[in-house]
Amino acid sequence: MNKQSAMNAYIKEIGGWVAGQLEACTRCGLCASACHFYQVTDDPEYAPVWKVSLLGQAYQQRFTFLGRLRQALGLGRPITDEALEKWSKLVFEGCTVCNKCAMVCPMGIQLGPLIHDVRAGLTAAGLVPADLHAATVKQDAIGSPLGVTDDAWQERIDWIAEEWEVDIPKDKKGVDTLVVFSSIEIMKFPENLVAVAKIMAKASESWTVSSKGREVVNFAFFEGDRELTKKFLNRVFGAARELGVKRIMISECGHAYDAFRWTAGNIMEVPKGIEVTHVVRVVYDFWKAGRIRLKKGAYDDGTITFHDSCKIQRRGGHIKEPRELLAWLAPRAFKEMSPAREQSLCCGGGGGVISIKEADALRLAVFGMKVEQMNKIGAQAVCMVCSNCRLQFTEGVAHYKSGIQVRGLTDMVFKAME
Amino acid sequence: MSEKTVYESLRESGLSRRDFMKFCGLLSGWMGLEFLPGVKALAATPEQVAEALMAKPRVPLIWLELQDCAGCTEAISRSQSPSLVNLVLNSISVDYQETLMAAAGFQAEASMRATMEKFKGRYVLVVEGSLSTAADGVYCAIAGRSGPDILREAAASAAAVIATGNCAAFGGLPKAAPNPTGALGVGDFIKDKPIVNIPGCPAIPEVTTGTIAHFLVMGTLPKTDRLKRPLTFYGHTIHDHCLRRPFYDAGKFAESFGGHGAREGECLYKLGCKGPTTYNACSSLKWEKGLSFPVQSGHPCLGCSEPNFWDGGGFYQAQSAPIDRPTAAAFGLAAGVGAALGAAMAGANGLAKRKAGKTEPAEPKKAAE
Amino acid sequence: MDWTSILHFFRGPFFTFSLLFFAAGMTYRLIRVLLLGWSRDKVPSRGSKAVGVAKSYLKGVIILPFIPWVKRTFRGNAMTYIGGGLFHLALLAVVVFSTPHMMVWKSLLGFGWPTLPFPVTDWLAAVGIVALVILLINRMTHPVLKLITKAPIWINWVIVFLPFVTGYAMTHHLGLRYESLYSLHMMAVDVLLIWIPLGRISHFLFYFFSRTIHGAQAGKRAVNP
Amino acid sequence: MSPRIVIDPITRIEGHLRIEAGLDASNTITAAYSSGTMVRGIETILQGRDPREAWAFAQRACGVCTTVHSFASIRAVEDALGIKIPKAANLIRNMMLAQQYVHDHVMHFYILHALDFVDVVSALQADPKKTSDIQQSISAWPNSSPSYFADVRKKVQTIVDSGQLSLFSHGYWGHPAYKLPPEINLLAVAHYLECIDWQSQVTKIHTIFGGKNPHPNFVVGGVPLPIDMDGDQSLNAEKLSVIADSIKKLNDFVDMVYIPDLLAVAPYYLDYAALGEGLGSFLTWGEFPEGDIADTSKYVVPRAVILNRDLKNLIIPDPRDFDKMKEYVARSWYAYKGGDGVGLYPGKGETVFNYTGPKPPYKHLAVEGKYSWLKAPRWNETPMEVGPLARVLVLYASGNQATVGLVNAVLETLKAPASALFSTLGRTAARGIETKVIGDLLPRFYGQLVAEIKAGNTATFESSRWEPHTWPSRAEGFGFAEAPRGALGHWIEIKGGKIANYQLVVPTTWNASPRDHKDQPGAYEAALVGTKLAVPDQPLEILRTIHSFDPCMACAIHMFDADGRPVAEAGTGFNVVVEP
Repeated sequence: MNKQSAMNAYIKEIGGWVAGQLEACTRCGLCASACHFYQVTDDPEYAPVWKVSLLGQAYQQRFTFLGRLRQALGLGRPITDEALEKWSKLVFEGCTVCNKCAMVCPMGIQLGPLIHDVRAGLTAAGLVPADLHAATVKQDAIGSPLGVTDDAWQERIDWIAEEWEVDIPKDKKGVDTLVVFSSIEIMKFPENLVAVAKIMAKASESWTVSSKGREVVNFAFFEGDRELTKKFLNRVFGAARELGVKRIMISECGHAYDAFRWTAGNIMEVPKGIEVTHVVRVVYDFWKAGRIRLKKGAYDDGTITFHDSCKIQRRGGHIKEPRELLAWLAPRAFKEMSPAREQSLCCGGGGGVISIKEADALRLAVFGMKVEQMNKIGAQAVCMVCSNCRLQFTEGVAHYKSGIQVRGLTDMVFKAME
Repeated sequence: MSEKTVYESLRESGLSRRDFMKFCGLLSGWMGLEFLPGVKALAATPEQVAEALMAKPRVPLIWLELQDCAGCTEAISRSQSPSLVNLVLNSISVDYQETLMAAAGFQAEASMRATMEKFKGRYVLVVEGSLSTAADGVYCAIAGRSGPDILREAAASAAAVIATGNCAAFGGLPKAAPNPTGALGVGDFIKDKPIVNIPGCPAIPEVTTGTIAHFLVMGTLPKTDRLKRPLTFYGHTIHDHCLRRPFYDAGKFAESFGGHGAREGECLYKLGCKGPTTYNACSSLKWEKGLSFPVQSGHPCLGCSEPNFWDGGGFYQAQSAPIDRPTAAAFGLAAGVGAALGAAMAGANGLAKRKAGKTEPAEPKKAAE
Repeated sequence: MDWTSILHFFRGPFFTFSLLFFAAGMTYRLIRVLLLGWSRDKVPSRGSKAVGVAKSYLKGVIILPFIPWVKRTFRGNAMTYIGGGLFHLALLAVVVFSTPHMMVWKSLLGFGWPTLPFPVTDWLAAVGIVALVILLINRMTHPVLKLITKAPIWINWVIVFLPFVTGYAMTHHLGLRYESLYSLHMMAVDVLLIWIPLGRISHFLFYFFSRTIHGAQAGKRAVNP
Repeated sequence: MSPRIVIDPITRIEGHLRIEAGLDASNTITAAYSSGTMVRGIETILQGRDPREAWAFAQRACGVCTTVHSFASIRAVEDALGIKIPKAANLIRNMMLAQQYVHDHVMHFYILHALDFVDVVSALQADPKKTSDIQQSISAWPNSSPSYFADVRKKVQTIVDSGQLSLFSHGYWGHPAYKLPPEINLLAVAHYLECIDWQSQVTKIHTIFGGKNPHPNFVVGGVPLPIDMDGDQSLNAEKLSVIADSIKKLNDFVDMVYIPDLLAVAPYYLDYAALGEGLGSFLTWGEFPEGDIADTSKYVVPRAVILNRDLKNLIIPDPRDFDKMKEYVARSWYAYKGGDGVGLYPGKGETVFNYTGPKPPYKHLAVEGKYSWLKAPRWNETPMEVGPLARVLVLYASGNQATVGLVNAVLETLKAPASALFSTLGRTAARGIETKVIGDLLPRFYGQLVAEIKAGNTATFESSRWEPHTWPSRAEGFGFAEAPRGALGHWIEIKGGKIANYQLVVPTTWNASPRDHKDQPGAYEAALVGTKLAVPDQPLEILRTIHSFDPCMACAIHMFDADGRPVAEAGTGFNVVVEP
């Protein structure tokens, strides 16, 4: 029944927003050249237009008169189980939903979100890559895709606080800001926590982490499973409501920011009066407001560049904040890659791709383009505001045996604090 | 009174042999119209003309006026070369022509009948005006007989039929929508005779006389195009020889009558000229000894030598404009129908969406697990 | 049937039918899409959607072919960019700013506008034809385009190509007689009008959907579309 | 019942006309009935079309008048839309119409009318020398030598000898009613032939301004040809000189051939000075506006009605007078919603077909009931004669100097009383007088045009109301023209940029009108009564009177209702003496 479930999901998903854009496509194929997967493989099947065509096919067959007529006469091309399986590989392993394609589309079609919808149908049909789905299940059951149990989390927070001698308030009511980290940061980039704690302390911001809403990542969001996405989001929103915070600060995580900031409001009831913001914005505001002071030119040796994460910059909007920070911290060393900003090239690990073992080879191949970009400007260091990217960069740089240093911007800010 | 050949008649009327040859030269010249640019010459030397005329009696001509306005009669009376007088006195015998003949009433009919009997299979039938076929042909009755009746009889023993003017050729004005009298062109009705069409409103006089001359000399009708128009005169469009053509090619168009472009003699395309699709000799032969033709006089070509030109899309609508335009109401209706169908389809799609929403929970949620 | 009658048919009743079919078909598609349901965007914006939309159109129309970061995309798709760009330029010049076509609009709308000199539109028409051929070759050779091009898209090409080439031949009296070429041109135009609501040439309408959505999405995030 | 003769077709007219006439024992006509037999439905065809194009359709009502319907049509549209044409355009139009008068009248006299009076065969008996003397005595026309007339005679002889009489075949040659001596017959035949050549070369004003003739082109709002003395395609000095030459050629023939011939022939037919009067009531819409067309006082030919020969009291008719300008169908094959007793204003005309005639084949029409396709137009319930006689009488009555002089001179030459004007001969003479009067207008209009050009008034087209979007959503207009054959009126109604209703009341509808609801006969019918036929099956006398009106049947029978289906009218009833 894969087909039926997928089809039902598509029928439910397709509204004017989807249809209007599907109708606009002229089959010019330009989106292919924007896609890093197509660029490294030269496989036309990675063309975003092709990835979306499953949704297009569903639309044509079920929502148009001629399509329905053809179906009724038995002339339609049926969507087969094989096709679904093939598309599962295409859109989960071969797409990071980075939406770069939308930037080159002459019609401006939002291919990323449409591919997200394609994923949703495949998820409904149970065709999510096993690794990705395992993480989702883990997050559902334990609260963390990395399997960090509540106890482990408590231990880890305590350990970090102790080790780096920082104060990380837990479940503290009445504070202004609820900070939500990802398991990756907690387990792999603890310095992010330290940096946040130090900056908060310096800025005299009252804040807390929550044991109920401790995980910012949302693997159901990768899958396009709307109900589960809401469930995961609700854990954090619930915690925020309970703690009475004024805002939720998403740490260095991309898709989570997309989910909390730009998606939640349209798929569920979100608590009113609680702002959702990203750590880069908060840090920037502190700096601008003089709540923290940064040493000018702290990183002004060698060449440092900034990687725009698709979900935080192109899809999140925080393009100028990191640049202004870097222009202060490394006025001479900071150099832009090309393309950058809204047009930046995805790291290749987003959209849950990084969690899929089978996609490793492709993912690292894609990262080759990023290495090339960095090499072109002679970057010795690269920073970013997304841990997912950072993980990909770390692995990628190692894979390509490049000496480029990979850093989180928050961490850099913290270290440049006067 | 015996039948005399044209030559004999002319000699008796005091014409010298030399004058006669001169006349033949003129005849062949006017048929070929060699002196006019752009009109293909017919193959006929003065000698051939002379030979033909010396051997034959004056060709009798019956000129029927059906649903006409006498405009083509008027036109042929203005033929410059040869003049009608020349033609009538020297080459043909017009035995029935309502507007010009002396006889009236039954004597007129008798004249026609006499010719039809005496020159069975040898006379030329010229038809002016369209043929009304509706209501048994009573919309055009002459001497108590219907147009189709008269035409059928007159054509039966004619050597050839010349349909002069757009009405006779293609139905003309009476056939314009809604064609209230069921008008037809002669060729739509007479199928078993050699017919040549000389469309125009009216036909250019020299084109009619030239075609008659061709028949006189060659004994056959001239070579024609698909619409049975002599190639000599209808081989090119008005546009092909138009003196305003360079302006067309340069894209310079008069925007208004009397305006700057009109004064400059620019192309009248925008004012509705039908020259590009109108095959006739106006722009090469012109009217009244080459004095002018409509486009030269500042008025767009109406396209009067083409079938259905009255319904050809508006005389002041550029040729590119459509002939029929849907009314705003028709557009509204079409959009309304589209909207209704769209709404119906949207309704069906809405139902499908609701159904998909309902059935979905029943599906295994995570088949892969 | 002579060409004149054929021309009358394709300039007259059949053109009317085509136009009405076009109107009905496009309204049908518009209404069907509009009524599929649109949920309100409840997420608070960071920037202005209106500004985003404005920039989106500006970029879509003017800037796209010239901005440096498109270089990479351009390099891989030169034929699409050049062919597509020139084709649309030619299309605009020929359909809107050539005298004969302006007169068509005038007869339908009741008002006209200044047009380009004939040599300009004429050359642009030729450019349009060449552009279409480039696009065809591109579609036949580019792996992605080969993959995503199904029968209706090939038909699109033919149906768009025919009015161009018949129109050009007609203007220059190439081959057949003028009214024959004119008939063929009108036939092609009528078929085009009927085909538009059935195929993807309708993107000229849905362009406004996707371009607006694109601009609004970027605008609310305060990024450049 | 008295015997009745039928003539069908009446030839040498425009269109198809049938005349039935009842005779008494002395072969004198006691009652006459006219019927037209061809319809095309131009009014129906005009429905829903662009009013700017109406002139082209209306123009084709007649190829002989050729311009007059265009005039009436463009004037009707200009009237409806409130368009004032430039002065130069008005002068050019006046010149075109004046040329049409001269051309048409001369052509009518020689080609259509002369053979009623001239016995072609008799010309063979003529002495060319005597003919030459006559010619030289009446005018300075150069073709006057004895050898010239001998040549003409030879040509006619050749034709007759050939046995192929061509246009002269089956004429009433030798009929006792032909009264001209052979010499004058020969003179007339020579001029008949000359006229055909002459008329083919004097339509240059039409050809220059309208591109061709017949059916030159017109344009609502002015004239198509621009004036630009520096232009090569516009009206320039070269074209003006062609026009000047053409005017001279037109008037020379009138002065040296037409008028002298008229005066030479008339004395032989003075019996027709007392025959064929007809109605004695006349109508003109007026013509040749020399100022604003709305100002009827600036017309050369005034707009007037004459009732019962009363030249002292000219009445100015209003074509928009609902109560006075009416058409009746009591004896016509139409039905009005309000019944046969009512008349309808043409602007609100109805054309519902109602054929009540006998089933074919029939020998004669049921003249006691409805018997014609023509409606009966009436001014204030009175039938009217229109045409040259009406105009000359109106000009005469209103004191037009040239006309008064010419009328008096002609009457004096013929030694006829003023009452002779109300006759067949009077009608024919009036045509000649009018030709001279209007021909002399041509140099005047030409001079005015040149003066306007000198003054820099070269505009020929008023463009402000050309585009349909500048028009009111609804408009009504009246357009007129004094056609050579008489008063012509077009009534138009424009709705939403299209013709909603179009009605024509043409000269021949007035003159050939059937009886009306009050049993008043039309002009033809009235004029024929009392005419004695010398040879009943060669009714030359009928032709003379009918031709004196210059019938134009295709114009007259234009009405048609698509819903009606007439019963076929067929049969063999031409020129048959019908027993009671």
